[in-house]
Amino acid sequence: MYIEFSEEQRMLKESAEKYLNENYEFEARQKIVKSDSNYCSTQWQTFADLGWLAMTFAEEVGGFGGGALETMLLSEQLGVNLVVEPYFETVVFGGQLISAGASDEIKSRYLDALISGHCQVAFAWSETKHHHAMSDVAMAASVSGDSILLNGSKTVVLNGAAADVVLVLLRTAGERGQSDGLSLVLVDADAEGCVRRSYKTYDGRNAAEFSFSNVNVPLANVLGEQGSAMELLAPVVNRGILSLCAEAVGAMSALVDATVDYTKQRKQFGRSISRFQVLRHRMADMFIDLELCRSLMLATAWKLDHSDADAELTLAALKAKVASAGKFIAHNAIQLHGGIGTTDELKIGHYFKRIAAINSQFGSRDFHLARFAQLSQK
Amino acid sequence: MYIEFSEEQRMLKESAEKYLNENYEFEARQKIVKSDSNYCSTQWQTFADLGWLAMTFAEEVGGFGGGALETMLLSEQLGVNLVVEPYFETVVFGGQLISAGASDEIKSRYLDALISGHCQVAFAWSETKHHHAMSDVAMAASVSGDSILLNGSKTVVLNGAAADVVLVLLRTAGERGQSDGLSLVLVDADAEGCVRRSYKTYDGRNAAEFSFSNVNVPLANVLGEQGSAMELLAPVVNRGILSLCAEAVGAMSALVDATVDYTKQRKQFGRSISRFQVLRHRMADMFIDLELCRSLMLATAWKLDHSDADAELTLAALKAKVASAGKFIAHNAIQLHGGIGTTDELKIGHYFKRIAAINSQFGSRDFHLARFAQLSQK
Amino acid sequence: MNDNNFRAEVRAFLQEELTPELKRAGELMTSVFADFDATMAWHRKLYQKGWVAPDWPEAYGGTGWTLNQRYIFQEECKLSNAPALLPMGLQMLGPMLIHYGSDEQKAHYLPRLLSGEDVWCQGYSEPGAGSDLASLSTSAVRDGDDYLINGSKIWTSYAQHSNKIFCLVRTSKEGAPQAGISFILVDMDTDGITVEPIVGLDGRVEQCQVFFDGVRVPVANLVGEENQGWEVAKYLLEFERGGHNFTIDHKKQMAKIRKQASEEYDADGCLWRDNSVFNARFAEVAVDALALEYTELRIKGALNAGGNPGALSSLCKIVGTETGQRFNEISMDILGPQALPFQIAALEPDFEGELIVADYALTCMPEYINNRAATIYGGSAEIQRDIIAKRVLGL
Amino acid sequence: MNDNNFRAEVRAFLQEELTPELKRAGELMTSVFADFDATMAWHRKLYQKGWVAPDWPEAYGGTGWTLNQRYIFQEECKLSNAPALLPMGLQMLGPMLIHYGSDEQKAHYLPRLLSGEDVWCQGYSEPGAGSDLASLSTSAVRDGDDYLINGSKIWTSYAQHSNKIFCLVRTSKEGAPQAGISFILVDMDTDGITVEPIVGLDGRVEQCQVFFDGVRVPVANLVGEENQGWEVAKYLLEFERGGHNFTIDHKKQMAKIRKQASEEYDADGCLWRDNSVFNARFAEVAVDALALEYTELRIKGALNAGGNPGALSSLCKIVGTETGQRFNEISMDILGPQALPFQIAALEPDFEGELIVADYALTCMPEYINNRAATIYGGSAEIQRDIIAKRVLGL
Repeated sequence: MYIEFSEEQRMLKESAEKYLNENYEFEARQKIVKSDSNYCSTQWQTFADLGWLAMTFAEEVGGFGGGALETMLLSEQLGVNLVVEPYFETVVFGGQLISAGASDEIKSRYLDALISGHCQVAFAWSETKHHHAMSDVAMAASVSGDSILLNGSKTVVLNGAAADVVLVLLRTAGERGQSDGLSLVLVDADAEGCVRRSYKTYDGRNAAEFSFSNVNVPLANVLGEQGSAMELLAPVVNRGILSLCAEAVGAMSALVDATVDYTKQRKQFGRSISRFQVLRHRMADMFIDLELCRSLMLATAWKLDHSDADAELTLAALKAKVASAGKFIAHNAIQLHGGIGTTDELKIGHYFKRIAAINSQFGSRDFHLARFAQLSQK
Repeated sequence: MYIEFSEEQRMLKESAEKYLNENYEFEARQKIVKSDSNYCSTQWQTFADLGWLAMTFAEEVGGFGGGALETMLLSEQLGVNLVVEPYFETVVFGGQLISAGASDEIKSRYLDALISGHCQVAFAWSETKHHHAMSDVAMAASVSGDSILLNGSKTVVLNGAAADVVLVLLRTAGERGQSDGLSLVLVDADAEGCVRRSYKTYDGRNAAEFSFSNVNVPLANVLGEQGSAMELLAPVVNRGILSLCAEAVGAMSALVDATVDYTKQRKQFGRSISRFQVLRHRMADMFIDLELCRSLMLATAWKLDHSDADAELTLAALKAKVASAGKFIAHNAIQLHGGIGTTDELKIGHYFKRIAAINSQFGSRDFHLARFAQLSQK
Repeated sequence: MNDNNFRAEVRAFLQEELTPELKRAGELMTSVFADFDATMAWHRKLYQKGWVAPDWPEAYGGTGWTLNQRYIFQEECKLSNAPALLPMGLQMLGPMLIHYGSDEQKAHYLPRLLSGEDVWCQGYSEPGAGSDLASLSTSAVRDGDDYLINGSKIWTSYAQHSNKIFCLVRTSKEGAPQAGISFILVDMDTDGITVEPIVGLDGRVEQCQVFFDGVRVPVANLVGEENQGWEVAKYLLEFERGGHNFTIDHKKQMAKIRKQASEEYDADGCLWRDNSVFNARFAEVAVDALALEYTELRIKGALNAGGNPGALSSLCKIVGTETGQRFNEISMDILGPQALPFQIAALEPDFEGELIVADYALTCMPEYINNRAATIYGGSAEIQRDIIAKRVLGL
Repeated sequence: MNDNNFRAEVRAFLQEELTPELKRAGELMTSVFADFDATMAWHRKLYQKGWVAPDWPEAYGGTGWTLNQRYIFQEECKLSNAPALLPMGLQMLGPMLIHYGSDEQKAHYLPRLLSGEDVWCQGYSEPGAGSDLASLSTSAVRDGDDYLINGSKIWTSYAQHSNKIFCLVRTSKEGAPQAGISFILVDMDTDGITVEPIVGLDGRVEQCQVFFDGVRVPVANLVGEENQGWEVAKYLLEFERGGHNFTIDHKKQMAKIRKQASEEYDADGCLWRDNSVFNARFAEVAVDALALEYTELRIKGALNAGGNPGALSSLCKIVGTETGQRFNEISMDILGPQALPFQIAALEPDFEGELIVADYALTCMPEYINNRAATIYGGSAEIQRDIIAKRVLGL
């Protein structure tokens, strides 16, 4: 198993790198973050025009048939450039769920819009005090005839403020803690009875609290099998975790580069601080952690694309390693920058916050270590 | 709560330091280790003459009434000088068990001899594959009339080769895993049916495997209440753990000192290796870990002597911290010495082995972290 | 008075004077600073009680308490969530003026500092000279009875709220870099001073950059002799280093984590407090916090016996700050995505709106963010390790 | 031949030729060296098969295998517990002679090395000059057609079993320290050589100190030019660094830990494998091992494509050795006091007595002990980090 990129993949990587380096500078990014809008629609439209939004969808639905490797390549570059546009929420997660689970009619209504840059999606599952396991969802909905009635609320719905449609994870059977009985329902964000409270997040993105009061949607809006949402979710979550980790790897590599540069320029006690052996070794350790993450990332992407038996094991290792390496690298990037690294002005701290946000999603380090241990014993 | 030493305690510390520094040099220690004997009986006799063996026994049984603080002071110095004589096994552990649990007759038979340096004790509890919990003892003995019949075997009995008497932990009721039903039986090492296989341990001390085949001992040899050995053991184990940790602290402090000295003398790339910032910070971290252990050690000794409610919590913290700090310091002492640190010739590696041996006894770091967590939640 | 009675007296005072608004300001602290207005309100209450400067000699307005009483007072204030007083005047400038100031300076500045009339900030660091203080370049050039000051200072906490600043300035370029430094007191409303806020990563302003453009300051404002400022600064830095008691902060952090762990559910749908791996992780850090607590006690014992903490205060700074950061990480793990909402308005003590997430989650991310600076300011973790290597180990 | 067929062929050979005694010698390895007699017996078997030097060019006795085949061969040998061959001749001297040796040297030494007739040890380090190789002082002074060598070499593994030694010696004190070094081949039975064993912490002898007292060596034994030894040494050090595949070692360690964890009971009386905290600790290390496995794969990919591992081999050395050490610690935790019995005789492959503890516990402590040296030899972990900082990060 050698990981090699195809010509197309190499081109995708290069074009993403080129476009973002030239058109997504940090100052521009901060303007978006500090504006009232949830993301930059001009950028988003360009992402659509460049084919990025279509890249990982099947050709039947208007995509280019890319897989985990393409997701990884794009996500990594989005991480390098600290892109706040909701590629992860709308394309990697929401889009793939719709693509995998929706009826043809719904696909054509939403997926076409999504791929052309005109539809934003959010995935709403987390509930107060229950932020770590999808099986820990309690919100229930009642099915009658060919419609389904939603009542309840969801918290910290990422991309929730921007979303046109929300994919709500809820119970049509079973009890909190059970994996069975969960259903995924597509709800228009402006449906009657659906109220949202929008806000920004610390990593410069958008989110919302949602409450549903007698929201009535057609039963056809259930994605996948009713009561079997976890089956639909599993592969999407896997690729989603890969995407987040690749984004983190991109952020980490930018942090290592920036720290190396800064310590060469910054002088203290009469010499570049890069001359201090403790800092040199710290950066060597940052580099080591980065490369170990990169190796796991490449292997995971390859294994997911090849449906390798070890794909989930490797993914768990990746998410666990990114959690510790991401913190190590981000903390030390700030430490080596000193005071200036703790300001809003430098991008260092914004990478740190994005890495923290990634770590907070889809399972902590210990969760993935436990998962890794469990899969290793098989 | 300030920890202050009494005049007597200060004198004990100074005399131990003076005697051992002058009479227990590393070369002499290695001669003992490489000889056929299990320990040096001349040294042991001097320890007795200096009153060290009597120090922590009650005055009624011929001791000086010392407590946890005295145990700590002596143990720490034994650690500094890498003393292999079985002070821990015979005095801190065996002697205290006899003192706390034996009949007057047995006390006068064994304790007098012990305090005067003429009786060695071992505690036999560990069984094959079950090396971590005393409640995990399966060996059972049958009581009939006023005698008790032992069958079974015990493994890695420390000081077992030298022992005149063995305190055997066994079941008179209940099943493996239960704390209740355990009894502690004093057995003469040369009792009929008691067979031992002696050997040395990696840390230069002695041990033995014991097998018991229809060994018959009087019921009066049961220490404490029959079936309630754990009650008798608990306070002795606590002080025993303190003693081992103090020995480790002594070893760690010797390692820090030796490493600081060595790196100042050792030249590489044209300068003392102590000029390399990475090594300077490493030694600073070794010092920090040492001092944190010392703080916990002092607090634990004080709390045990004052029956403080937090004594066990602090003890768990101490053992857990000594486990990680001991490894950190010993590993880095070797690393900073380089090749020479891995030889039998330098004492560095022998401290390392003693610390490893201490870590292997009475619960791993994780065991004590769990215990600490449990006690903190109360 | 024995310690228990003293503690009771402190508690009674806190019970009486620490209003819910002030407590809220303390609860909402996400760094070493509390809301400015609440801080000064509490400052004035303590001043009225005569308790605003327990560490000062009694003759200058101190309380005459024993070391233990001062510790108890500090502990009770923190544990009842009193907002922290500003250290720049009370902890840094005050002791320094008492030691080096002229009688006129003492008579003029100390009462105004105690009453809260003057609010001081510290002008030490400069852009490009962080831990390497001696390389500072802000210049003070003699012009008649004045100095003309040009340059800039950075990381001046709460400069936006201060009416005074004490500065290290370069009065000579001769000799070693340390040799030409002087210590001077400056009015913030002097012409030529501008204050530019620095937005932190949490989106709020605690730090500033202060610019000096031909600022005219009377020579009388010099503390100590010209070119002797380095000695003054060193004295002050020692106060800064030794002054902090980390154990109380750690106890507050642990209490918060325990609360979170007893209300939030992990990925197995169990309370975090019943998760054995979580408990092991938390215990790892808590063990270090306990070890530091007894180390601080050893230092207190040494101080009580008239000794000096020496370089053990570097140890405390390292372990204290790094342990605090590890507690932040544990909270982040418990809270998961709940830590993400950015609700800056809710961090003001007078906020009356609805919280997005649980109250104990509100401060989690900004605390995590702001606490990264703890291993940078006041002598970075690297500088502290250098100090231990050099001064304790003699390397 | 495709890789699967190749693997089958290797397995069949191992099945046939790797006797229980040889396997036992492999199982009992507690460092990178196996029992000497078993090692040489296995060496001769591989030599007869033509497989003793897969990494050499075919013209000199190599196998002509692809990189992948060489990896498969290495993996199968290790996983079936074949004793490791001695690297000093096959991995270090051989490639160096092929590159720098004269035709006469190649013709004379290479066949004897392949057959096992010559056993080589490496004379590089000196007392007082460990990682700082360039400061070596063992001197070779020209005397007619000979050099007279005086000085001593340390950490010469298995010198007690070797009949030859290759040395770096100082032939000039002019210029930079590197400039006056030469590379020379020496017969161990030359007059004036004495070998003193160094007892390791595990109580056994792997290392020696070799003393040279007026040792007379023909000038013809020089490899390369006089004073050009540094270049030769550097070439060799790169082979030493890049040559190791850590993943297979880690897999063996993990298999051992899994076995221990499925047979031994923890402090709660449960099998260790059911202890969630243990599983988390083990997984932490195993995750790094897996990350290294894919890093080694990346390097292999680069080599296959004609590239160079570059400083990634420093990364592998650091992570490979440190991860191995962490696995040792995990075994120690599982085994507890069971790791303590010192039964040195049982570590000999021909031991027939009774073991004190379980077979999987026998090697635990000596492995833990000996593996401390892994971050010291072959360029210490500190040197490797220096290399990454300088060569990869350009610091």
